[in-house]
Amino acid sequence: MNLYEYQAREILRRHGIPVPDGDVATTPDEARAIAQRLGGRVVVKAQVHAGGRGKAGGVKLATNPTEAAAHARQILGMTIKGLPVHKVLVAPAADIASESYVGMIVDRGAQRPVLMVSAAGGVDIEAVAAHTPTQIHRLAVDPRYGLLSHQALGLALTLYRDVAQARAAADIMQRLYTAFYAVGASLAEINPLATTPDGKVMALDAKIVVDDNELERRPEIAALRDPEAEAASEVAAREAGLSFIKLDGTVGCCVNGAGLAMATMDLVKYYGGEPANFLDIGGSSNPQKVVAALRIITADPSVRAILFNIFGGITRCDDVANGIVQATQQLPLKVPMVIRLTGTNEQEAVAILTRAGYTALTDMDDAVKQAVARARGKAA
Amino acid sequence: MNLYEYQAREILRRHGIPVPDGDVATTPDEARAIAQRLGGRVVVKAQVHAGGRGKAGGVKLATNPTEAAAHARQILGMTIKGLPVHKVLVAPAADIASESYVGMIVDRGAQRPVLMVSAAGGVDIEAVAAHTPTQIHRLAVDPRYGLLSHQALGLALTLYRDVAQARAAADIMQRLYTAFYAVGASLAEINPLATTPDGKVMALDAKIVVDDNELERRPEIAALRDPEAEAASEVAAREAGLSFIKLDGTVGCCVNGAGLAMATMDLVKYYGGEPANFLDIGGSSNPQKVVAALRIITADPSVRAILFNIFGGITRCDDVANGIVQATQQLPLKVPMVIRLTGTNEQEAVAILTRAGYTALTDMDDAVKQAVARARGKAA
Amino acid sequence: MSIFVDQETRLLVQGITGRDGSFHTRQMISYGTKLVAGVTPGKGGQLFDGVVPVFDTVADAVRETKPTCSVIYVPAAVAASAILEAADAGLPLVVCITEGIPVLDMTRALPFLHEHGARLIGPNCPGLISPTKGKVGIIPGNICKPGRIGVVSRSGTLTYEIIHQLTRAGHGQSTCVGIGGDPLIGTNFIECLSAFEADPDTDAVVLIGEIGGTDEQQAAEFAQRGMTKPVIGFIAGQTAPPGRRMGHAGAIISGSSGTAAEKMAAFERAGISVMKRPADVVPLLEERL
Amino acid sequence: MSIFVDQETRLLVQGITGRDGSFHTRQMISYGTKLVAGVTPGKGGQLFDGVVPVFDTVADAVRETKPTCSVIYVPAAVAASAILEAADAGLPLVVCITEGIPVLDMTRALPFLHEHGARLIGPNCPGLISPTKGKVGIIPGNICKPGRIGVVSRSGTLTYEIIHQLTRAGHGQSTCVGIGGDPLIGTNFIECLSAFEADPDTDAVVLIGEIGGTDEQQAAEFAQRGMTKPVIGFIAGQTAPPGRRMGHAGAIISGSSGTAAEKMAAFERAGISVMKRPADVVPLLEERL
Repeated sequence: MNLYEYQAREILRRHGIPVPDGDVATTPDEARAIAQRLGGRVVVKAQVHAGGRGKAGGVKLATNPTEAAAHARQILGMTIKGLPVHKVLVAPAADIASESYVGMIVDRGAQRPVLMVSAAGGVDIEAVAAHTPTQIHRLAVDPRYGLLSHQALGLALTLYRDVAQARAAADIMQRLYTAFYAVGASLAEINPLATTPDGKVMALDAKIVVDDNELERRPEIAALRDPEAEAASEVAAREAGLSFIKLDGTVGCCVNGAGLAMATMDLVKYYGGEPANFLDIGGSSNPQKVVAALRIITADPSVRAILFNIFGGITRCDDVANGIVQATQQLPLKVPMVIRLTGTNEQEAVAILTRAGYTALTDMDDAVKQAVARARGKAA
Repeated sequence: MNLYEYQAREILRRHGIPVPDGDVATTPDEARAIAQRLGGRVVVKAQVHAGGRGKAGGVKLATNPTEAAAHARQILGMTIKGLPVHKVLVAPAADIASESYVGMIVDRGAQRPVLMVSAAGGVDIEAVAAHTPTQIHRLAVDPRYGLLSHQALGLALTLYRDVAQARAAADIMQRLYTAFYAVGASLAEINPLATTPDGKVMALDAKIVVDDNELERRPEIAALRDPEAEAASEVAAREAGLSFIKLDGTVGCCVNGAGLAMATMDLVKYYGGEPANFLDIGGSSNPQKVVAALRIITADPSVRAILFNIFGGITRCDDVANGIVQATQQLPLKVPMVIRLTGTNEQEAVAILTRAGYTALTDMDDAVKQAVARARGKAA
Repeated sequence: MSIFVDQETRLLVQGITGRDGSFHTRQMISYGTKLVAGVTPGKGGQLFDGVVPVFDTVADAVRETKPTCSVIYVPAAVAASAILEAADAGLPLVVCITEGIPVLDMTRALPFLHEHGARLIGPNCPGLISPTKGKVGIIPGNICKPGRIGVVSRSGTLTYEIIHQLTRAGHGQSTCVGIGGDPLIGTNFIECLSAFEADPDTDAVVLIGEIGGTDEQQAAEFAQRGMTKPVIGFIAGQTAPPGRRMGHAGAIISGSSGTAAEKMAAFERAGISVMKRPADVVPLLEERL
Repeated sequence: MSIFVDQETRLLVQGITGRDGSFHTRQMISYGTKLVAGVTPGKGGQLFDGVVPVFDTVADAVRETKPTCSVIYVPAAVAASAILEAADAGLPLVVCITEGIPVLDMTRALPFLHEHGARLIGPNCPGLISPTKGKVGIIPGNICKPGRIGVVSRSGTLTYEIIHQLTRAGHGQSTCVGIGGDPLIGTNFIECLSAFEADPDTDAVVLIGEIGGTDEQQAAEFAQRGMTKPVIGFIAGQTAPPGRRMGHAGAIISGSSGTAAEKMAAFERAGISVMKRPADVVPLLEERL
């Protein structure tokens, strides 16, 4: 789950990392009031889960509260990379003497959290990584010991020659490490980590992505989720316990298992079609999940055919067949449906579907070919 | 540093360990008010750094606020094992279904924190350890991983057959482990860990000893120190940066280094005398420390002779000699003094002392023999 | 022979009385796996289905029944703890089926396993099966048949699909291992390839990967320099969009890295036969045998 | 020969520009120790006394000057961190003079040292000296002379007292090691006894213990079964009251355990000659040589 900048900086602040003052506004009037309180020049920043908001005009400098309100009005009406802006952060426009980058991720290869720092901050770190990788210093942290003081200071000394600034940055890195584990992050970035002309070190912008698997035990983090930032179909899928991603094609897919779901999409493409979605109903045989899945798929107007691909293992094919029958009673279908079922209780499933007037296939390739053809408007 | 029960239970409570309600009182009226607020029967407990306060009459049950005030009046006037009682804890008199013991120490052999639990709680755990050691289960915790859930549950299942109670106790153990590191403890005990008739598990009495070396970085714990609980001479010594322990003899000792200080006391005894104290002036040559040391030693009316034993290494003998001369100018001595100095700048030291009218010896045995004789009133 | 699990495996089930644990325990027993004990705290002393002794702790179960392998079916919130408990009790092989374990829990569990000399398979995996010898996990026994093909995979039902195709064409399996779909897992492709290479009863290996990470690329390098046996590979997620998690926590393309195209190219370079679709497995395998 | 430190030792000083660090660095240099580098963050690039290069980090110092041993003179609050830094940079021998390190810091530092294969001497110790070969720490060089007696001790000035008595009587030392007065230390009596036993240039060992813990009792057992060389022992604190910390954090009698009487009895049983007072060291040693 992505956090907004204003949420991420609040988490850093609670962990003792210096962050400039500022607050979030949902209306121009709120933005004006915040700018009034802060005094001086402020920056108005779109809160949106997309990079490049500066280039898109989502970050503006204001010299007074009225200008801040005007900028807020404009930005709150924007859509950046398809995402509407509902909130802006209003913060003092800091004078900056230098900008560095500090980030943490979990590295799959090292199987450890890795701290990355670069003196080339304030810019896209992936570009730095691609073009001048030697400008990034990396340290895999042993989680049994945590980020040790001397390790943090060693990295900080690659950013700052001044030892007081290096110690301040090292302290921020240790706090960032603590925050990373405390919120269950999979990514936490401070970019830029800035120094002010008087030598203070602070986090000017922050990004945190939380591991979805952490949310159940961290209700205070889960509560930060903004349903408006997601497609309605994905919110509905998550609430139904389904794994769903909207795509641009015409073949709606309903599969059990993530790997098989991806392979099904790939096979749709292989046979000349385009998948309309990724959808994994998981290992459960609960008919309600099938109902929810069908509701989400059929809500997409570009879907021209529906493809079920079920390999029964734990999931029993007869349960899925019952789910399909129930679901189609509740939601009469306007597009053709192709069903492939094999494995546990396959025969019972075929019987159930036949009774309800559906044909069931057992071969994956046959089913995908047929679904692609139906989506093009051809008969079975 | 020992914490009082009321301080220890507050630390446990802050770490989420269930502790009965209650508060501390310094007057009978305060005790009455607390009893009033709690309602029902209460227990009034002397807050004092001594075991066996129950046997000494320092723990009393009261059925109403008036009785609580009467008990408080009586206990606040008591002296238990030489320690005056200045505070009482007033807490609800809990009904108890079972009593266990849970404690943590740092084990020198294992070089790790060790958790000890016993179903034989509510009694002196050292007696259990001495007579029925198999009733105590011990686990050395790997501090790289902390106390793991299954380890805590495994220990808890030795205390409780009921799995809900065992889980509650395991949770308490994990919180106790966290508290142990958070306050810098060298010992933390819950005795008894009690179950109530309705099955709740809670810490009824607690003891925490904090490592003195932790106090500098934990001012909030250092602030819990009660100077009234210590001998005035020991408070003065600590404030002067000296390591001092009052004993019962007549030869006041002033030594540099803890090992040499112990060996000096031992040699006093070997030659038939009794040391009046342990005193280590440490590695510094600061004359003010010598002044403070002499002030503390001479304040003890049972001191009949003063013995300096200095082995110059980092400590320079001439600095100590200057300190002795300064100190005796400020504090004219009423008892004889024997000085032994050897090592770094020994000759300069002897010259300084000779000029001031003192004799300096270089052999430890000679000096101790002479000090013992002087303490008996014999001439040098 | 087979890898990791065989007829000598003495199995312990953690979470034996739970909904999933009890269902799959019955499946494993009926498949013929030697199931020696179960663990559910608070149910120590009971008999599961009147047959399998249940203990409060893994340590108790180990002391009484000497299992050689544990399989874990407990909720995600306590699964990392169950893994640690198994390793702490000295089990050399721990198979964790549970999905949804926080990655940071695994950063702490993996060094513990390593220090205790325990191999973890999973988490978020279907377990493994050595047909007719033993089944540890949830791979349906009825789609497998004994034989000389090794299967190793990051996914669940996709693996069943491919095993099913192999079995239908008469190619039995030595062992099928699901290594799990999470970013941090206990046993990777290379360790499985290496075990299959050393297994005299495996003739070829089918490797089923997916988008995300670089495990398949590293496996390809290993196959090229360390294996004499043919390897047939598949990568799921050729049509997956970047930056989106495709169900599995580990199946996510970051920037241009971890794509199916990149992985399939690495396979080609390493001499691994690349399936374009699951149905290619049998013809490609028959070419190489 | 000698143990742990000799003329090949290349020494690094952590905290070289501090009050204690600079004083003792000069002492060590003037004793003839090969001092190759110092570390003080922020002072990298300077020369200490115009001679010794100073670095910001131990890693930098190791890269440039290849030290084989580090000695630490930094405040207690950062001393555990300095120990970890030295071990992390690959130093095989770390000597920590600093007193007052919290015990819980050591519970975390000791496994780190162990994993990095580093030996720690101390903390809260005077360090060690191999007379005329090298001095690491604060033991005054002028009281020592080269010879064939090993000295190992938990204390500081008491050790000097006994070395002084040995030197005065003409008994030089192979190495004198102060292992430290804290409850958790990096190198214990047994490891030193074992090193002295293996050192062909040590004929006998003087062991100076004190109240608290069971290290001396274990050392006695080891001496009995593992040593051929004579051992002379002393225990400070015969008159110490129970329950009070006698200066050293480790010198505390808990209940009836850790008393001088108990330790002296263990020595007697193990055939260690027991001094009643420091002045006994020379006559007892001469009896055994």
